[in-house]
Amino acid sequence: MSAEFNPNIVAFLCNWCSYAGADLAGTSRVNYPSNIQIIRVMCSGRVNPLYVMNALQQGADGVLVSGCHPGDCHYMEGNFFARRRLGMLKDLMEFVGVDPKRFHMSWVSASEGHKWKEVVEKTVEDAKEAGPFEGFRRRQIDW
Amino acid sequence: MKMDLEQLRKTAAEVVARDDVKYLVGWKQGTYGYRVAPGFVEDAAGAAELIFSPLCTANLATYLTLVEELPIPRGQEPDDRKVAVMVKGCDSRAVTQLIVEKGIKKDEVVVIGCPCPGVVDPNLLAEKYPETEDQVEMKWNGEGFLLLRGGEETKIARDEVLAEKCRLCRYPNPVYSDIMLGDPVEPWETDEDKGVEEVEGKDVEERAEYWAEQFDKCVRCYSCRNVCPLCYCQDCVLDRLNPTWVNRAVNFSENTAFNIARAFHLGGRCIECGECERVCPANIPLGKINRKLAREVRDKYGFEPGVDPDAEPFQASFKPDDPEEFIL
Amino acid sequence: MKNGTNPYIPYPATVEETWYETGGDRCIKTFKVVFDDEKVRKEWSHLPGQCAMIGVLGIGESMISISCSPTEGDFLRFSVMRMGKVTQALHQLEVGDKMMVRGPYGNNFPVDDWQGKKILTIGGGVGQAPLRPIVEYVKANRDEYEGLTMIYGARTSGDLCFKGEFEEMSKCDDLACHLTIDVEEEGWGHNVGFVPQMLLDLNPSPENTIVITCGPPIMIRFVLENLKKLGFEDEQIYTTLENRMKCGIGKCGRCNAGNMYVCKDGPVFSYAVLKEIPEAFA
Amino acid sequence: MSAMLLNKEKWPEFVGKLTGKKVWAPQADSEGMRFALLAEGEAPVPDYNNTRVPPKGVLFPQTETMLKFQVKATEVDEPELDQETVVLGLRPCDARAMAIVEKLFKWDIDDPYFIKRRDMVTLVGLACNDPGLNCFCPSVGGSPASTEGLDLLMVDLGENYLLEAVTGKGEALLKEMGDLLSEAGADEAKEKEKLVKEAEGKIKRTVDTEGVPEGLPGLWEDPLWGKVSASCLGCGTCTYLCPTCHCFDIQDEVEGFDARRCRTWDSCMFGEYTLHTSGHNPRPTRKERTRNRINHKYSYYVDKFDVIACVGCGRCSNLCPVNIDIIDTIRQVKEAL
Repeated sequence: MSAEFNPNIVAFLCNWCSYAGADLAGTSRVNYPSNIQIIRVMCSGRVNPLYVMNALQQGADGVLVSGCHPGDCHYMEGNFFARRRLGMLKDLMEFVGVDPKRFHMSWVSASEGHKWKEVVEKTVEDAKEAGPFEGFRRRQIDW
Repeated sequence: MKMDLEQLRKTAAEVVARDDVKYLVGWKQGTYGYRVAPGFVEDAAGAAELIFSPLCTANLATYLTLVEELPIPRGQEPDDRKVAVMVKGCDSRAVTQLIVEKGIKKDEVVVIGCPCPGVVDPNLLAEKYPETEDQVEMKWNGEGFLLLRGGEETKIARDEVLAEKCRLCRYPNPVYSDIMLGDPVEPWETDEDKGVEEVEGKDVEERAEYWAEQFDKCVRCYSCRNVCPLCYCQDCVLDRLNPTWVNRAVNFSENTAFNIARAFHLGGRCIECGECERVCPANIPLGKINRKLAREVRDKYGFEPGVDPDAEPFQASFKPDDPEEFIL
Repeated sequence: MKNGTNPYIPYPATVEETWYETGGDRCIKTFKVVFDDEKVRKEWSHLPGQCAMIGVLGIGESMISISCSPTEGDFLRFSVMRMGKVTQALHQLEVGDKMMVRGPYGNNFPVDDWQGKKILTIGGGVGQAPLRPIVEYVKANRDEYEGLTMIYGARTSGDLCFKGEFEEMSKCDDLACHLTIDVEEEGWGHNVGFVPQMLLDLNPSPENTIVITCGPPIMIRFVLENLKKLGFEDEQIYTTLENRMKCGIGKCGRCNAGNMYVCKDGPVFSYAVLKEIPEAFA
Repeated sequence: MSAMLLNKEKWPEFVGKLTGKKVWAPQADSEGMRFALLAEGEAPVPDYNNTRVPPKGVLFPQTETMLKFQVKATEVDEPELDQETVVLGLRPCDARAMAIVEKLFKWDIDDPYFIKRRDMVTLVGLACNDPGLNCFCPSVGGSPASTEGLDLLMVDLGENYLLEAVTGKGEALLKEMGDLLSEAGADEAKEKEKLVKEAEGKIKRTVDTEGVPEGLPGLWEDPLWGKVSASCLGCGTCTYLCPTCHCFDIQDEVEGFDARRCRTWDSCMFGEYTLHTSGHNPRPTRKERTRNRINHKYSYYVDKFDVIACVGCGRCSNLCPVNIDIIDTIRQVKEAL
């Protein structure tokens, strides 16, 4: 590939920590890759695995879910549920042949602008390594 | 082990004769060949048709939640009588899990447990001993099976036709029952789960290719979902059109999304009865996905569904020290 | 449309006028639309009782009854209740927006056979929409029919459709319009009570009369009972059925009631036919 | 019509001569047989009982694009269907099913997609020498060597295939083959007759449909429907795998700015099939749905098109996970009459 592959990353960020963290990264002028499309959700526990699958189906090369650190959840325990469910989803997707580099989860608090940068960099780098997602993307071959 | 049919039929007749029992779901002889059909018994005559044999693969617990609830006409009382169901070891875990999830209440069912020395895989059996239109009888015979057809007796070795789920079975005896029939069977040494390991042994691309081939065959008849005793949502998210999570189109993309979503919704709930795999008209090895997930849940979270009726549902609970090494 | 062209192709039509008939969560909005293509407009011909598939590209289509009579002009009217995905999208259309229309589908009221007869329509709620074309048709061809009586009821006065049109009707002596609502309201000058009861109170004579009824199933059931009490024959009673539909041309299979496809053999059925179909009132 | 012989060794050549056409043939996949498009140079010998999924998808694909358009546009495009297609080695029951379904798709208003596909397809059937366990085609008006719906019938005579053209299309295909074929004689015709007789003799399960179409409406409230449907799971196996089931759903799908309107197979066994938006369902339970399925095949279709919409392929009996056996169901209906 001559031109560098620029992956599409869809990120589901919790309203209270990670979204604020990403915001802080912006206001503090931290440079991080622009491949990421942020979707704000109220809590990482609200992220339905179907969201992740739909993102991949509709053209994402990687998905990131980020929430508050354990114990910091605005809704007390939403991120604990998220951790359990999405951990299971990760295992499942790996088993059916989705590169584990395409799906990440992170804890980023509202004050961790720099951690956000690292998380994004890691996610983008991994997605680049995995290449364009061709798996079960909604292809238009039979349209 | 000897399953005494007399005892089974007598117990069934007693149960259906009770005032607080609506009907009993058991197994009865199918219309031909190796088929066994679910039998809905309301009286002693029906109870006399019940059987329990190595051909009774179906998990009848699914009928506890399958019945449509219609509005009760004005002036009529709801029928609160219990439903009796006959269960094998694996099926009883489905009942337990349903109780855990409050899908059913303990006092809505009468569970008749049948210790099970393992059932056959009808496909394997038909491959080796072609099916004919004659009805057959099958029995457990020491370590193996005995096939009675048209006056002929055939001895079949256990390993030859035993269903895969039974080779991996760790709960041959019902874990939950109101009435227990016969003596418990001795649990056997379980094999390694070769099916899952084989897929795990592939690298990511090979796995993707393997499942692509499998999911491509899916015709989306939803029999895997409907037969599953634990898929009992009134309004399945995979059926919804507003919003549409999974398109109706049948292609590899939507089939994969459907199958992953189905498997995920059974994460920490699947009790490995193998029904989805048995009913699939496209022979997709769904059991492998379910068992893989069940194994992850067991190994990583120390949770096993359908064993303890007082447990918390897996996906609706958490432990502060759940593994999180995958989190950045 | 005609054979030879693809019947599944919808044609764009522009919304010329639109207004709300009723309010609330399940509000009813009426659209007056005109086909963009001159040729389609010319070829289109429908009769009272027929339906059309209308929708929005990318969302889907729904079978909606055409609520205007061909005598009214070169346009179509649809009254749509906001219920599901498609009707929600339709409700977002405003004047100038495009709606996709194909049809007309189904059979029609046998208006020619009814010449020289008295027409009685009994409607409830949004069930008045398929009855409106027959009312308008009879109004436009007054000489050919003996007269028209309309009974129309809804839960509240706010749930009545086509309110503006009834005033004018009651002024003519061969047209009668009887309105009713379920519960008493302040300033309501008409009847209060259920439609079937009102039918009994009016006590119309069955002689030389055709009855067309449409509304909620429970209303239809009691209206039919009461019509029998009044001495109406099965052949004099007509109603329209509805079912889930996808294709509109008798292929997709889902709209069958017994051996009848509602989209092809219906939606208009006489009670004489209907009572032979066990599934009709399911 | 002319009858020709094809030596089995020349089968690959026969298939090879069909270049330029899409060729569907039964192929083995990881579990059993299914109809699939042949890749160039492949010529598997059709040696099978029957496929799990019927070849109805050749004319009526499980998912078919009806219209293509852009989101927010008003112009629609139709997909192009113009490639000649050959289906090799389908069973007479499945071909007969296509002829039966064609009646509906040609009824009153033509269904353009089905008709176009039908016009461009040549159906080359393979008579059954060894019917399966649940085959009961003679009971519903078929036969192991029925030519209804077929353009060309092949009969496996051991070393050779006997090819009998049924329609002009079949004749044309035979002509294309030129000297690959040799003229068949009276011996072969006799041999064929013998094989068909034998095959019919091998069919063990039968149903008696006499009086069933007329009698079914009278059994509307019969307790047999409750009994038959009690164990039904409400899945779509019986209908999706039925060669005559033709119900479909139409949905719009959007991908970015591209969108399509597509139709997919649907099943009357799903609750959602008849569900009104209001939440009312005219067929609320599995009992009504099962009753509708049997009535549609054995009564409504007979009323409309004068033929039973069941060809006796036995797939629904074979693959129903809970042993709802159509042969047994019709037997029960017959008893209740």
